[in-house]
Amino acid sequence: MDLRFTQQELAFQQEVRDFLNASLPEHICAAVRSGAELPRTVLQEWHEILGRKGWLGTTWPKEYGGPGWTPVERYLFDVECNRACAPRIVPFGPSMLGPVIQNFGTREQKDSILPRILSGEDWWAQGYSEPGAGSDLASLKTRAERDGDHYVVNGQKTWTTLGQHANKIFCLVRTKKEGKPQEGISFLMMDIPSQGLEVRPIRLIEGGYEVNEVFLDNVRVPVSNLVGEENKGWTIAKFLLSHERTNIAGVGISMQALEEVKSLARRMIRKGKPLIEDPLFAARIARVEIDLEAMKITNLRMLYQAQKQGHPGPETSILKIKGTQVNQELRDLARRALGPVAAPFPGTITEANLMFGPLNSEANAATYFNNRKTSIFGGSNEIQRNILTKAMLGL
Amino acid sequence: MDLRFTQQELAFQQEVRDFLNASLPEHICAAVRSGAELPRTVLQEWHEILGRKGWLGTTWPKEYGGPGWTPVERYLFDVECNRACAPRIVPFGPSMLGPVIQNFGTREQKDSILPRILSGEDWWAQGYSEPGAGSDLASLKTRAERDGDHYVVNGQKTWTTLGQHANKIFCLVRTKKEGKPQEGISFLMMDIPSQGLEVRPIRLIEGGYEVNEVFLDNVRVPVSNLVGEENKGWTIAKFLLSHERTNIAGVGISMQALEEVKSLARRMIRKGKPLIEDPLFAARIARVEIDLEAMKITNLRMLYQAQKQGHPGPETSILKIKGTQVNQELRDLARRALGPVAAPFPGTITEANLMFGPLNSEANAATYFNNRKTSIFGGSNEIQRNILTKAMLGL
Amino acid sequence: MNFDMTEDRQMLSETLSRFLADRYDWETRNRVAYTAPYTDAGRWSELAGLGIPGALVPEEQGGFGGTGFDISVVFEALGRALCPEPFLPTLLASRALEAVGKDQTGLVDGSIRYAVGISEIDAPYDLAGMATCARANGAGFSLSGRKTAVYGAQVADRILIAALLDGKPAVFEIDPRAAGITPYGMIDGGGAAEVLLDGTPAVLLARDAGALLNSVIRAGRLALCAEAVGAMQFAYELLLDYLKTRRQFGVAIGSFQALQHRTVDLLTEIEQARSITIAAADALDGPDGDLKAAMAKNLIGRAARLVAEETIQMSGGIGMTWEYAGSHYSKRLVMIDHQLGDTDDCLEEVMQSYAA
Amino acid sequence: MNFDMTEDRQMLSETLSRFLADRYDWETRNRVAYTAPYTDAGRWSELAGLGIPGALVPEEQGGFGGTGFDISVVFEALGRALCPEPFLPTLLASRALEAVGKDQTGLVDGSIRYAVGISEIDAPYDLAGMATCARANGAGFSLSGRKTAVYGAQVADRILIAALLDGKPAVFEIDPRAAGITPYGMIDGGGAAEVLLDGTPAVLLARDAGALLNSVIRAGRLALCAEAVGAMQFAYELLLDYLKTRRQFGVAIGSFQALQHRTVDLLTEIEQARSITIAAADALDGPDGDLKAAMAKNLIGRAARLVAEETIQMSGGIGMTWEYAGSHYSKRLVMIDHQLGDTDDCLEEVMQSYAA
Repeated sequence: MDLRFTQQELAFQQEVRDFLNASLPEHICAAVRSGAELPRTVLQEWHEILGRKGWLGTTWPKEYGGPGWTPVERYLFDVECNRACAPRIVPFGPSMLGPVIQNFGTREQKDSILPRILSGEDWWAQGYSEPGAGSDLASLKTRAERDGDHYVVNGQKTWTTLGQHANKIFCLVRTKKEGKPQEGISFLMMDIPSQGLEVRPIRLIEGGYEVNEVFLDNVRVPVSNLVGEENKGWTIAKFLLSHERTNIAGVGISMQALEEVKSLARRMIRKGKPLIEDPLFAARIARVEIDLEAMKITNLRMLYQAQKQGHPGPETSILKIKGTQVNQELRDLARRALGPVAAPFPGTITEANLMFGPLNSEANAATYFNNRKTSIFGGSNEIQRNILTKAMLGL
Repeated sequence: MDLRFTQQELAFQQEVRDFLNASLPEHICAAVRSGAELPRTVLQEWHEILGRKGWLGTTWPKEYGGPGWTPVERYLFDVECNRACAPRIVPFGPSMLGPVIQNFGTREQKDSILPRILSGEDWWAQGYSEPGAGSDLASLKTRAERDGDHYVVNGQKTWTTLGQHANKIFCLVRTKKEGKPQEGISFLMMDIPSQGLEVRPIRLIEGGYEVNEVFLDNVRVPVSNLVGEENKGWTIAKFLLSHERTNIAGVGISMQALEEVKSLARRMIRKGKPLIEDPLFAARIARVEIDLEAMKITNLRMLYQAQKQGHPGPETSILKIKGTQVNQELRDLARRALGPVAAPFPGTITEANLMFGPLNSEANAATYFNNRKTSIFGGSNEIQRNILTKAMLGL
Repeated sequence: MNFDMTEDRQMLSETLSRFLADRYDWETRNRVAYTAPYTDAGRWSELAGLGIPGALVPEEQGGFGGTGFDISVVFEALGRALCPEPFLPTLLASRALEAVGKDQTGLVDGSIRYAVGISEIDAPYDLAGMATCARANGAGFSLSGRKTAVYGAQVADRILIAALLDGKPAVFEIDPRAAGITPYGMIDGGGAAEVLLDGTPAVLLARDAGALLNSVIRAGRLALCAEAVGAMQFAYELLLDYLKTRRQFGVAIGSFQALQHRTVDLLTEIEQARSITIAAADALDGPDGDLKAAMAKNLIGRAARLVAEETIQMSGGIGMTWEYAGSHYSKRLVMIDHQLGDTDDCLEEVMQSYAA
Repeated sequence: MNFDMTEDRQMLSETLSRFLADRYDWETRNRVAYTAPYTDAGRWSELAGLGIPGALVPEEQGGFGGTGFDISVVFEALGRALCPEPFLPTLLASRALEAVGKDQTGLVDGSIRYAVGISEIDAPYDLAGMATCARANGAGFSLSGRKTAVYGAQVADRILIAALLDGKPAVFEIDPRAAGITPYGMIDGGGAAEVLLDGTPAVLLARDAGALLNSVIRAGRLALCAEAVGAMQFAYELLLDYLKTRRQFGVAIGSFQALQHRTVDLLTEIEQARSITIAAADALDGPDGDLKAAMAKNLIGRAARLVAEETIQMSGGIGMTWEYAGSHYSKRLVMIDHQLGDTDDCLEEVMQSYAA
């Protein structure tokens, strides 16, 4: 039993820190720290910085131009980036499509698609969920019918994160109606724009736009855009589900959020004393800090298991559940700490910095509301509990 | 909207208080307050005191010798008794069988059974649950087969509260195998002792004995002991389930428990100050006090509805759920307040009063464990949630 | 004991609910809630015409209500419709004006809008930490300091300000045009402003006004609790509807027992919230008024957050969208805790009653 | 990074578990747990022969362990079997003796039993509130005061006592025969005693022993956490078995989704408890030792209560019975919070680290 990282891992951690110190622009940090939505330009700039360093495809083996990191190195990279307030890598190209192409793509697909992901040239979106099929992918209805060298695609996708910025999208579509619902699903790539494809933003609870609906009306897609075999898309979907879960707990994000809460609670005054000295508020912080401290170890234990077994097990669903609980609790505290100062709708204060600038916390309530998504999207916590029931309890 | 009781109700409340002042013996109070199991003699003594006053059959109309109280009066009586640390009335005769006989019994049954309940002469037990059918009464297996003027009963009952003290028991038994499981159940009364009937105590988690198994091996029961029609026992079971729920929340018991917790927290010292001044402990008390304060009103609101409608609705399940939560939380606090002093197994301290006498709280841990039953027995909180789902959500 | 509403209050409730349904549809609500000046002048007048501000004012002051149950009936209906009109500042002002015996004709007929500034950034919930202070200034006074999140101040004709005078809290009236007003919309809808006072001329309404301000605050807390009860009830009904109609894995998601039991727990907490609000309304101007209001605001803070978060979660992605009414109910339910004393603050007030 | 046990510790764990399975069956356990003197002398010797006390003692002191992970391996196995033998006092004593460099041969070979008295009724978890005090008495010292819930004191050959000397906590050794010992069984099994000191002669082991006592307490906390992890894991397995086999309404009750999701939440908390215990074991004698032990004991207090209560609830009536092993696990899991600092106390220690 040894919780220390190896010398090599520590050296790697230092290398990441040095890189972030040198290469993460201050204006990007500041944008992340503000809690506001990040414009495409900021995300793109960061992608390109990582791309130049060769660190955008964090899970990619060296043969495809990736860094060839171990799971622990990926974990360290993720945590350090979060702690440094780097933007999260938009995962659809680098972390999702990349590995799919590497494992299921043709030679031509590998050659044409992978380099453009690594360079940050292509911005991919994901078309999985549908209005009638959120967590229940087997029931999806978007259909692709063969017409010569093309598929003709009709249907609707939803919850397409940052789709408004994308020039490419990969979708799960139904190519066969008969048989079990999981059979007859295929994995198809499309261009944006395409004739008949329309991306409409969905406004979220706090007022921001980060997810979209995608309408598909007789969109013609070359058959060469199929990944893997026709009707075998379910295999790819399952591969993705179990593929990249090293950062599923969001430990680094929560560590950063905890620091922000503490810092806020030291500055806010209640009854003549810093809020952090209020025993009920301090108790709230302490409880979540303890949960986070435990979760760090839980995360490392599962990483260690995954490294030994070669793949993460269903128990990583625990990380999703607890990770979102800890994160949401921290967002709750940041909002709560502000008291009445949390009230303003971001952007409606006309005299900038006069009012809430010094507290630098205008977005805390919005962030709290926005982060309610984390326990819903990407497989809701209820779905995670179902997975765990099935896999670990044998029920 | 008016939360005040009527003049008449207040006068009634005063009458109950006066009665309790005058007639509840100090040694009985003390026994209740100690938290220890009450011996049969104590319960019997209290039953007889109430019987003499005519207040044992609290739900009984005057025509059967009851006090003819309104639901509000019954509520006030229950709360005052709890507050005064009177023993709870063992309900199986006075609150359960009595109303059943009044509604479903023959003239002969009314004449022979009711007076002996009111006088405290008969001590009834209930045989509902079976090892394979706890909350799921429809699946019960104990069978009664007709043989001339008798039924011959075979099977096993369990969770028979205070059955070790009883001289009578009423049971649900299966008299027909065909048809729906709810059909074919009958309501049968038996004597204790009877040939072939054995009562075996079950030891509970904290070490006490208050429930029993009842084994029935060819017990012969006269057909005249059937209540209502053969195969119509389900109707009686449902009647009982919805009959007496005015005190289901245990408001008086929780009010008393709250006072005890506060008093304990004033006497226990932590870090040089009374425990009640520890902000985390005080916060625990305050939260449950607020919940109890709300529950008092919730209880009155439902009482008011029941009085208007003539019967309580399924929403009273809320009282069971919240009532047990509040009660269990208070028991948790009483145990918690003691710190290491909670450790001893009641009865194992040989030098009486030397150690824990002054704190008068030796049984607090045992009471906490024992009270975990309240959310399980009498229709578990899960069953209550199912009832509410069905009745109020229409799901 | 009687848990039925009086006929008068029942009529008031129905009148207000009908008006909100007819004249304050969801589109109107969202426009007003999220667009400056966060009130609709025409509908405000209509509401005044229906007597809604008047229901918050006692008869002796020109109204026809003003008791705890009048307040709770009005705010429960407002909460159910998630109405963003600034009735909370109206109520706060009315309580203050009542205490000093000032004429409330303009408040009752809706022609004069009031706001009340009590909170400060570093003393949001306690009078003792207040830094804004008054200085005698010839015939009148001048105020200096900053009041934060002053609800309705963006459209107020007059603002009542709590400020220290000789070390004790006092209440003043100012003309907003003489102060620095920075208006903004609130994340859950409706408007507020920061009020900057820098030698702002003021009229003294009440000296040594600790008790007066407590009476203002506890009435405000009651109103917020009642508003939350109305909003929770509606959010719960929306959720039920969603559970019954939304299908997943081939069945209505309401058939999943895990969701059923969580829904029952919401129902339980909503009923408890309703009960404690009744207790606070009943006790409003009695000896337990402050205590019961603090109890109610604490329970509401816990219940409303639970209802807000669980209805989002159980409504899946839909609950996260602006388009779905439920998301706005969730926002309001959470943000109510940021007004006039939060869960912890109110709990601490209850804990203080334990001090021997 | 390596989360595998060393081969030595794995062997220790297996040896102990096998012994407990073979020689400490459930009937034996219940007899020893609930019958004075709450230890089985023969089996205690056998356990000593297996080297269990020795695993808690560093090599320099005659043992072959004594690190955080040695402690956690031993107590997790004890917890899994719910073994009531007094290893906690053995550990506490060993930490104290180690600090003062005293010979531990008798402790390691099981021939001398120790107990440690720190808690008092009015100062159960804090050294500062201690009232027991020492008076110099010619060559030696005499102690007066009362120590409460001294685990294992009912069979101890020697008792170490924390008492004030010149206003600072110090550690003494006494002969139990010279003190008033009132032994009793504990509600969750095992024995303890009240120790009454009235001029009891004592040998001084350490002056100014605040740091020493903290080291004793944090090792004890770690042991209790590990014990709880073992007990939670077994209680969870019992529950799973129950959910799979018990039928209601015609199906296994484990098919009810509400119970499934609650069971997953238990699993989550147990894994978290295991993790924080690993963190505390790792940190035991480092700079964060006290903090991590307090964190662990807080999380364990929350998780263990949840597991205890939920396993009772989900096992229905069976979980309430003495006959069912699960009920004894629930009792132990709840009562661990009453030893060496409870949930709130440990949380407050973590909160103190926030003071600027």
